[in-house]
Amino acid sequence: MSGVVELQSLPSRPPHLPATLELSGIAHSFGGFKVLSDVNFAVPQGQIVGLIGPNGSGKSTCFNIVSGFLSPKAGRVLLSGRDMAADSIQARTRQGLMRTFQTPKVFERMSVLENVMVGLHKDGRSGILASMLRTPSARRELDRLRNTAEGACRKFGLGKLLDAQTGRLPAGQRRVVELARAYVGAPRLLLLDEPSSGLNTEEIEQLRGWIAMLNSEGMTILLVSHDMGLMTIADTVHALYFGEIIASGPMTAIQADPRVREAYLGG
Amino acid sequence: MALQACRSLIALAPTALLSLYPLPALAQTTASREPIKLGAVISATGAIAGVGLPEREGILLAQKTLNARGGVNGQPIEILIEDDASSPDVAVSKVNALVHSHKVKALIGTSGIAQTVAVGGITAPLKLTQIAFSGLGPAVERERTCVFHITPSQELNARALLSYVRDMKASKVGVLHDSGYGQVVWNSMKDLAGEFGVTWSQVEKFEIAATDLTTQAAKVRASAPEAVIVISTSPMPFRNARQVRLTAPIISVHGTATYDYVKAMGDAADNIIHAEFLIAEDPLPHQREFVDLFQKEHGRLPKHFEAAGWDAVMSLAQALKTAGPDAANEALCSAMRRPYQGVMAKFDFSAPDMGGLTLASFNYSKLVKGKFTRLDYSAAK
Amino acid sequence: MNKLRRSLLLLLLVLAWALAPLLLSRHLIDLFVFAGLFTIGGLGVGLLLGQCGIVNLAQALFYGIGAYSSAYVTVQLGLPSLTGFLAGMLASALIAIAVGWPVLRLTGFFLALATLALSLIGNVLFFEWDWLTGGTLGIGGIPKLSIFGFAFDTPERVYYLVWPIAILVLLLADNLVRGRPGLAMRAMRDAAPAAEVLGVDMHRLKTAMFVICAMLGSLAGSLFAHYVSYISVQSFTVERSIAFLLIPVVAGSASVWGIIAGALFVTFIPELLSGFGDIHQVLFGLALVLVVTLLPDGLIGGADRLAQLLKRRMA
Amino acid sequence: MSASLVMQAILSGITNGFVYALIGIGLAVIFKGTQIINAMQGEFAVIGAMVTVFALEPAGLPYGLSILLGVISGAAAGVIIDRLFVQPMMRQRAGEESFLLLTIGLAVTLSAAVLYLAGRNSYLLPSWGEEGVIEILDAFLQIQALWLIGTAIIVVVGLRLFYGRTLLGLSMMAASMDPDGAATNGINVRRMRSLTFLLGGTIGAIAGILVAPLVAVNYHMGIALTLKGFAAAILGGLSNPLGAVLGGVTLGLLESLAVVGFPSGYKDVIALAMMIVIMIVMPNGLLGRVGRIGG
Repeated sequence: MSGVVELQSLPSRPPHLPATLELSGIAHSFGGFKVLSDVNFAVPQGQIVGLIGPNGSGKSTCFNIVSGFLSPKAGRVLLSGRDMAADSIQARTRQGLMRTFQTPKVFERMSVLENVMVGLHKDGRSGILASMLRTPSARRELDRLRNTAEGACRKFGLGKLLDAQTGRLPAGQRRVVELARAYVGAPRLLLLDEPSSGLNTEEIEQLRGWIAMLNSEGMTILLVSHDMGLMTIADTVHALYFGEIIASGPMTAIQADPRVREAYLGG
Repeated sequence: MALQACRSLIALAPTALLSLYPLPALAQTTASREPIKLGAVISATGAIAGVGLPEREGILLAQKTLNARGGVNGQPIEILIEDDASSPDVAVSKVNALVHSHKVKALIGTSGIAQTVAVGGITAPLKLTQIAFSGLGPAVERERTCVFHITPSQELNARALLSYVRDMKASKVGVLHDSGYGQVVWNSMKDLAGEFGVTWSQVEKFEIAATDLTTQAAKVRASAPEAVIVISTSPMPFRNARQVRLTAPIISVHGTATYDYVKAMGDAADNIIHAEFLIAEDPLPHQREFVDLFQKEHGRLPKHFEAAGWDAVMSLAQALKTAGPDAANEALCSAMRRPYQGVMAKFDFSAPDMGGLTLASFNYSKLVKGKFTRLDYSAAK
Repeated sequence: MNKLRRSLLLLLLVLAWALAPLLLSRHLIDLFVFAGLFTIGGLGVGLLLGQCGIVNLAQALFYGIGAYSSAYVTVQLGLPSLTGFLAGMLASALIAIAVGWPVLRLTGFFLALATLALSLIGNVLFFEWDWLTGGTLGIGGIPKLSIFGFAFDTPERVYYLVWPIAILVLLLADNLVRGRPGLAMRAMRDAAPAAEVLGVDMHRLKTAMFVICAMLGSLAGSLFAHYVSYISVQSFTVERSIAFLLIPVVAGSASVWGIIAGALFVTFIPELLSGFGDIHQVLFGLALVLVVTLLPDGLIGGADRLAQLLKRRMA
Repeated sequence: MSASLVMQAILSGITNGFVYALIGIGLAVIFKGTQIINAMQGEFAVIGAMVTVFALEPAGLPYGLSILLGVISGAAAGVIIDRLFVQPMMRQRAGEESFLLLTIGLAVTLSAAVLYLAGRNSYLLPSWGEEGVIEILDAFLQIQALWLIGTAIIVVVGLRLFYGRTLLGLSMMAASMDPDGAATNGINVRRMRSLTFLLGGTIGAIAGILVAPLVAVNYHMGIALTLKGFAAAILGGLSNPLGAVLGGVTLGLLESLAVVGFPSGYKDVIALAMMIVIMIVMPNGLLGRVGRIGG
């Protein structure tokens, strides 16, 4: 894992504290069908927390509620102690929240470098007029964004693909692009949605390393996956089954839990 | 950037090359002598193609007939006909090409008021003779003394209708008009009520493309008019008026007096009265030759738009005979300025409205089973 | 070496452009002027389509607002022509904000049809408000554009005015597309949820671009009014909106400089096809359908592919 | 304002409403089956009506056969367009806007083709039953309008049964909603799409043939029909053919009642502005909820 060393040598990043996340009493339903009922859990500062469960158990809904794509029918989501109910998706981003998607949502008709540059959008200022006129400050800012993004790309082993069109990359590499794009914005809480789906074992191994790195760089991480192997990276794991948390604890304990075994095997 | 610009150029190269070829000449020449080139711009497609297409037929028949009879002092004429797709900007572009690239001696057209006003901006400064199919339009046209008009001005149209209404002793008049041509005529008509001793019982406007106006027609009917004036470029108001049993006589302007409109009106066409020009079923003596020629050529009867195309060419030919084929623009233009007995009517191109039509120029017809029958009525006292 | 060749090519292009009016017939210059106008108006539609993924079928509305503003201000009020340009662009921008803010909440087909409806509404209002627009009769006698006493009264002069303006707005647009907002736009076009997560304020950005598009349309409309010196409703129909949309479609919507190719296509091709007589509209329609089906990246994309193919052949 | 005037407005509103509805139903069917908004739905109507007109008059066929030919030509046009243009673009995974541009391009082309072949005249077809009008409260309804309304209702009921009760209908829905899933279940997705276009073309042609005795058809009426039909479908909720009827009648009534009270030049402005507002405020249309549950 040569990436570790490089990652730590990334040029001057503003120091920041990892965030905490707390879900209390979250409930949601679609057209009368209950998807989540009274879900409570917390992601402590600087930790990696996993969320597992079979298909349809409510993982994605939970994720969409935290990231602001859905608003819950009941309950509160607190980011570092602050209620986010009224915040838009972008407002959550400004507060340091970032997510990835189950099927990576890369900007297909843009280059890899440009994809990662968009990750820095929120740190930029230059508006439409300044960009049209290419004012010195807009130019400087763009150069800065490009350099930072290029650095991030190299950390994730994308150095040779900077100008490649992202839509033409294989699934595994798209996921890396998405990860680099999330990383470059230096979030305080990172939500990873099924990051290992579509990856081969070698790529999953690499992914594990990166998740560990991101965590060590000061990101609190909430990880959703049904990949038990990947989940061993989490400090704590919550098992979701039909909208309820049926078990919590370290992955080894969860795997041994009879209710979880039943949920997965006895289905 | 440079690269992209180059790429654009590569993509365009075929277009650019092709565009350097001159426009194809649309008319064939029959005589051996160098023909006199004339230009024509009509609306063969688009909203007013119903007017432009018959005009084109009249122009072509006139060209053929004229050249067969020896042309202008033995010299044939060649008319380059272009379509402006009923759009003023296309008309401007086509006229620019005809005038500046093809050096035409005179211009025939355009079909619509807007197009005529637009291209007048090109022909007027050059004093190029233009014979427009539209009537005299906005104030600016009064100064364009080389733009002659084959059809009546909107005010004259309005007077022709109101004369009939007055003489049939109707005083309460309902109006149905569209927002395009109808609005233009209505603007000239609305202030004439007092002069003709009528009152407007209900005036209803509708969009040009409207497909149903039964409610508007019902509104007019509810005002109990003694006569209804319909001004439109669509057959729908006539049909809808009949559908809601609007029984008052319907009087309409010459624009809808064509067989195509009558066909589209279906059985609603019966009894509609038009203040128009050429009743080919029963032509006036000076119209007979044209009607016979047209019928021989196309196997059907012409209306006044075909006649207008013919008259435009023939009046121009007469002026060319007088002024000579190489006359300067101004000379040809002044040769035009005199009375001319056309098929459609008797014109006086020296009149202040550059057309010289009067109330006496109108013939009144009533539709009976899809045929126009002459009414024994004249608006001129 | 390559750079030298490129600069040389560019120089040649500029030279060809500068000399063209001396060699071409008046009619062709006239068409080139229209192509320039369509480049300016089409660029707005192209930025929305290519960078933001928005189908805008309302450009004729803003083209009309610009034209009528210029006509009204110069003919009725007798004010200098620059006032007309500014009034048109200001009115267009305000209307674009007022209409765009709610309408741009829609996406895809629905947004496209909403803009089509706007174009139709605009056309009806142009008809109805004949005190302002002259209705079917239109407004004539619009003075030729004159700047510091220099009158742009021949097609050649307007040619030398319109194209520099077109190149200028293309340059500005090119800068914009390469800048930070450009990245955000394309991100929003490719994967809206991801762009939102990354902090792109999509609704604001879309509205801003809609305003820019409207102002470009208005600018083109004002230039048009002064050039033809006569305008009427027939020039601002839905067909004109469709023609504006076709410019980036034909060119390959994501290409900024390709707009020139698109504008030349919609100006010259119908002119060439009209030689085929009444069937020319069918041919034009078919040409468009074929471009959409066979060349998803437009003429520019097609030319690129051809160039690559040739390169491979040669190698 | 008299009672008979209001009655007339209501009768015309309903008649027009069902015209919009029939176009809207076709749009909804194609949207349901392919997720494409077909900007040339009105063109199907023009094709159907024009073929019937020409089969009837120059060709001299009996009316019934002419109608059949008209309907078949609409259906054929649907399939041809699917095979020739839609399928290749589906294979390229073209986006929404590409399909919109395609159908707009096709609308332009077909309208020009009709102009070239049939000329610029407007054509009327004879009424289906006896000519004439029914008088209600001194207001009038054409008998042909009853045929139109009746047929629209039959089409809606038929579609509901087709999508809800038949295997083919269910397969068509499945192919559209989840193409990959449907394909794994042995449904020929491409065939279903062709069938959807066939159905859309058929309904469009029927609409045109029914309208032609009321409104003279011409080459350029397609786009206007499409737009009103779209407004109807949007109003009712695109996912439900019944919605198009409700939307169409609402739109028709609103337009004609607006004429009673307002200057009638603003009729289209009112209708179109309402369409935009409904799209923004009620994205699922008046029947949105029902549509979602009822499928």
